[in-house]
Amino acid sequence: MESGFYGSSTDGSLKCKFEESGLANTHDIMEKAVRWFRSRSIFVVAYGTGCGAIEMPPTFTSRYDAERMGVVGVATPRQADLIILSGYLAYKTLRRVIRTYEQMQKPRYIMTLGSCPINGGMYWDSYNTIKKLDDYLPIDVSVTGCMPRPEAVIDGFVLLQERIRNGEKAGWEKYDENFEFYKENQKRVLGGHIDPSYETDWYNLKSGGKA
Amino acid sequence: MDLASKLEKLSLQLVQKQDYLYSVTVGFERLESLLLSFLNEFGYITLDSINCRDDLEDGFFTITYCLQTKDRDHVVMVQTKIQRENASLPTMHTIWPQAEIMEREMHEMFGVDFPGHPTLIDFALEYWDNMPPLRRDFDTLEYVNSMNPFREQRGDALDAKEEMKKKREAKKAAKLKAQQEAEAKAALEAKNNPSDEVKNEE
Amino acid sequence: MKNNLKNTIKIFHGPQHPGITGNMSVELDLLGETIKRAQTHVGYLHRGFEKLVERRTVVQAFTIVCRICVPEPDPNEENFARAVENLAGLEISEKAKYIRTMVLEMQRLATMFLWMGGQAGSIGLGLIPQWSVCDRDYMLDLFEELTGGRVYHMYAFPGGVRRDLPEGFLDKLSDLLDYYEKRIIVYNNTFFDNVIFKKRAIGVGVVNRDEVLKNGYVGQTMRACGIQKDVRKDMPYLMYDKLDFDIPIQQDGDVYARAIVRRDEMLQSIRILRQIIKQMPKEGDILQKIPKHRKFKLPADDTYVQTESARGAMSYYMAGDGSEKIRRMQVRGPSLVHAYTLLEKLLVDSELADVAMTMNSLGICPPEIER
Amino acid sequence: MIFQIILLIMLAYVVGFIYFGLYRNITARIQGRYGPTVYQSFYDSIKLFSKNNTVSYGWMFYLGPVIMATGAVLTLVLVPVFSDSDFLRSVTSQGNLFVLLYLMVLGPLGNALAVGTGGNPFGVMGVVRGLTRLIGLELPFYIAVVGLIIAANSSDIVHIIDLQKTAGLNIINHPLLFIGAMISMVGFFGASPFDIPGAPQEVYSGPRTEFSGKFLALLMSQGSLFAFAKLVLIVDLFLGGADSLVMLVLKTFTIFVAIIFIGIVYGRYKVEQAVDFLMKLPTLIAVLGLARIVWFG
Amino acid sequence: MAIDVKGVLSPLSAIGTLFEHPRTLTYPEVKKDIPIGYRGFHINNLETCVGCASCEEICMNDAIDMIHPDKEYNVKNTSGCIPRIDYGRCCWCSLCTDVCPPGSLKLDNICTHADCDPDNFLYMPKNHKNIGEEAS
Repeated sequence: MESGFYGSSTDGSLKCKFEESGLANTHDIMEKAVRWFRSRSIFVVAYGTGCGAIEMPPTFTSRYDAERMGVVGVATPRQADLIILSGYLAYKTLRRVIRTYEQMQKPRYIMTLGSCPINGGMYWDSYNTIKKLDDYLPIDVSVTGCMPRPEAVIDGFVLLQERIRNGEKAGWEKYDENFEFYKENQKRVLGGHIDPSYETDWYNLKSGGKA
Repeated sequence: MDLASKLEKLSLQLVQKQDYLYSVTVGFERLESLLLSFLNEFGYITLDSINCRDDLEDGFFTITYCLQTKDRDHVVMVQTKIQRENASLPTMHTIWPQAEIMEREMHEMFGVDFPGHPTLIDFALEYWDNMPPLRRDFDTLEYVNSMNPFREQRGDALDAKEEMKKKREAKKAAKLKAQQEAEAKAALEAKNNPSDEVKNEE
Repeated sequence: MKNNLKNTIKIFHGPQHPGITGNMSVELDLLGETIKRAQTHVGYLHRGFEKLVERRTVVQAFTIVCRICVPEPDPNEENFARAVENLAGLEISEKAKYIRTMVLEMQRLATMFLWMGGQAGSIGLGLIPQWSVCDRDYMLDLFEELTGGRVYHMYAFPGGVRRDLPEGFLDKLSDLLDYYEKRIIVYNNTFFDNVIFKKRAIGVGVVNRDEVLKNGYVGQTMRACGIQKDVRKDMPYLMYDKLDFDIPIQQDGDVYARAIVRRDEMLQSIRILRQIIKQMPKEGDILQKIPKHRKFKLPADDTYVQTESARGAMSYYMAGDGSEKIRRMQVRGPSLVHAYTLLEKLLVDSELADVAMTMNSLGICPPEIER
Repeated sequence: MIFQIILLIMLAYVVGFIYFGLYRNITARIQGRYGPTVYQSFYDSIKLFSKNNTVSYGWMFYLGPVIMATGAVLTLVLVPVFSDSDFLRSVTSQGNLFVLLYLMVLGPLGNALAVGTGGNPFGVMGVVRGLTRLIGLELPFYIAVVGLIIAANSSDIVHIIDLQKTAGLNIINHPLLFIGAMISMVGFFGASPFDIPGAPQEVYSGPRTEFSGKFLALLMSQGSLFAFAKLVLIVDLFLGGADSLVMLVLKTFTIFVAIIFIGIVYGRYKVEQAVDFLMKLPTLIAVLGLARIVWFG
Repeated sequence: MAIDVKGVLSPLSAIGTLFEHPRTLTYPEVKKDIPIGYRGFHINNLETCVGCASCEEICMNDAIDMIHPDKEYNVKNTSGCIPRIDYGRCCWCSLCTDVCPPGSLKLDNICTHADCDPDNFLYMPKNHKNIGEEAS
């Protein structure tokens, strides 16, 4: 195949790695190559679930420029590989996030920003936020901070790329394996209303009073 | 101030709280008419906010309407008290459109009813079936503990006060022990070579 | 009204949508691309701040309030600090007042740069967000040095500020202001004069002037309709009565007028900051002696404070009850009315393409609507 | 023959993607950042080909990207790449400008059918926007092409290229036609101010909203193929074609950079504004150019 | 049809920045020096920490636990405990460092930590005296 083309990539790490490991099996090489491409091209849907939304613009624009690592923002979850949950999740948001996550195509990854999704953060006693996100969705990378600096976010990207490249077990595999566990937790906290229901007829309530 | 004399005619007292802040307290039954006269006669055309304070101990809500004139150079708080049980207020959304959303929020957060309000629906919460959360008798920590587990790794945390006491006692015990030991040692030494003692005595 | 909606399709614009300012959603009924009805939904960011504050002492609660509005935390801190000072009867020193004024104006500039990115991004002008967010970052670097925090500063403490100015800080700020003045000319060329922006923005989202005061619209929405009102002038706080600045206005009340008002306000902020740099006292306490954590008690009284944030007047109502905890703190930001009463009205009969632009131009900040 | 076509497609694929990479890089430089590597688009497309795809709306949905790719490949094959060589001569001589103009619309139509079965309102909205915009885009471009056909007295691209060798480049002879065609070319490339169908702030990704994985990769690849074909077409029509790879790259790149620059400094029109603009200014310019040819030769 | 000539031409001035040097901080390679006063991760000088739990008390996030250290660093430590911080709770408000009576607890200017396991965010403050020093 286009080996020269692989070698001419900026860091050339793939070629070196091939030589180092001396893999004879083509299948392994292909798999490794695919993993490498996956790590070099991460489409992000940045869901501003919390304060972290404020550090997304600096990360993706010219000061920190995540695009040079192949991390690009896209608009729809269908095209995305990674969803960034930037901060605490209200119950109402969690419903949408679960739906967004399930719309993404495998392989898919989750990265959380801030201390709130880890153990409640500063909203640990709030009645409307969830405290342990990994009970409801599988987290691949957590970045702590309040808010994490763009540097920390980029550290998260680097860690994620490393994990993809090394073929470590990703969150979506855990989600598939322990689907019952996650669904049970989601049901427990969201009370069965997991998909956002659009039943409430907002307008008739309004026009019923006015028109 | 001009407003003060106008309010005096209605036998209400205007209190200056800060440089640009005045307040007037009114009984619930006169609230609606007073707000209307604030709007139509005194020129307070802007409703800045409506807010509710839960005075649980006394059993009522304190409702504050913050009003501004078109000069926007001071704020007048019109305050009234309503019963906590089955709280109900007249809706102002026909006079001030923005009151609709403020009242919707207050309905959700405090359970205050607004008869005639067209959209008393969810504001921020979704499928909420508990007590309105901003009431003071709603215990948010208890609610959180019933809904969400926290991480378990922190079980090894110690109570510092207990530890301090323990350490102090241990220290005391150690000191006592050391003292006893020293005494015992001294006694032992004294037994072993009494000649020294004799010498010292000399 | 029902017949109008017979052939409409219903879409949710948000909460995960590049064209929405933060995590909220607008439910739209579309006929083709024309919006027939709009309904705002919030609650995706509700944390119950007003409840959390009740559980904390004054000193502890001070750290949480800046999270109320993510793009511009400082007016919240200022409001909280001033409300506590009003209740507890604290008087702060002149230097602390100057520093707080400076922080507020710096924050205003930073927020305006972020807004500019959003506004340009909403018409697909990807160049401006790339530039302006970076320019905002330079201001955040200064904040790092001054307050120790990049986004959340937790700096204005009841009784003053938490840290003194670092050495050479004012010079750095002055240099940055020079740079900003140059940049604003560049933005003028590339963004405010841009033919596409004019074409898209003029005549879109026109706010009816008669409704403004009565419905409680504030900030640039009000000033773009020709009403020259600003909390900094009308109810001056901190050092604003000693500083010389203008309140820029426009008459048209559309998106473009609001953009121009914001641009002029940036220039005014730079002007204010230059005066502060000149007048900043060398000596002085920065923090009043305040009681400790558990002993800081508020009297049973209430107060209402207002600060001009970068998007309009932001008000806090605060009541104490003689204990060390706050009885009630209510936040009334500019976004609440803008996102509901105004946005729902403006979007009707406009087009889907205008939604993002209108939202950005009204300065809607979801976390502040629902707290 | 087949070998030549495959070679051509590979060339277009590589050059198209590198151009797309350069597009991202130049944009990034103007925006004050480094941007991704030039090969980033390859990484993206290979990654997308390796992704799962669980979205299904029936076979018509999958056929959309295929029809688009077919349109792109056919366009590419029918455009003469090198003016002097015999390379692909026999294919290109069978197609003339009319076939090309038809093929350039095939893709969007196929896409419309596919997205329609998807049922995503944003996708449908994006397609409607795209087709509306197409009306505006085609008008000045077609007028310019008709002008060239009248001037060359032939609808054969090869003939038009050959004619330019003796009579001088069309960009100098017919500058008005060139301006009209270029403005609509900006739209064909999906650059601002005509990037309406996939405006993320309005309709997510527009027609691509529901596509993911392999089909998105196919859409991306056909986009780069098509971009290359369109660049070559413009070079053939107005810059006298290219006789070597160097000249080809040089000429197409010049056009490409001009399009990037326009795309980066302007915002996005609304769809009616775009059609309104395209119907007025570029059409007017192209009509003037046409009138000049008709009356003054 | 009036054409806004200035509006058409003046945005083109942006192209001039094509040859300017990018403003990007290429982060993993080039690190921005974060000022000393930045509120980053905690450090604790164990030689002076007295284990008074003031930090635990003031923390509104309930983020600080007092636990026994691996060995005794300070004989004057009244409780024999040192603070450990849960970075799933901390908000870096620096109230704990403000109240620390011996001033042993401080905030470093190191502030990035990403981990794949959400259980790994219990943080023992590094034991060194001054900000910017390497841990001893």
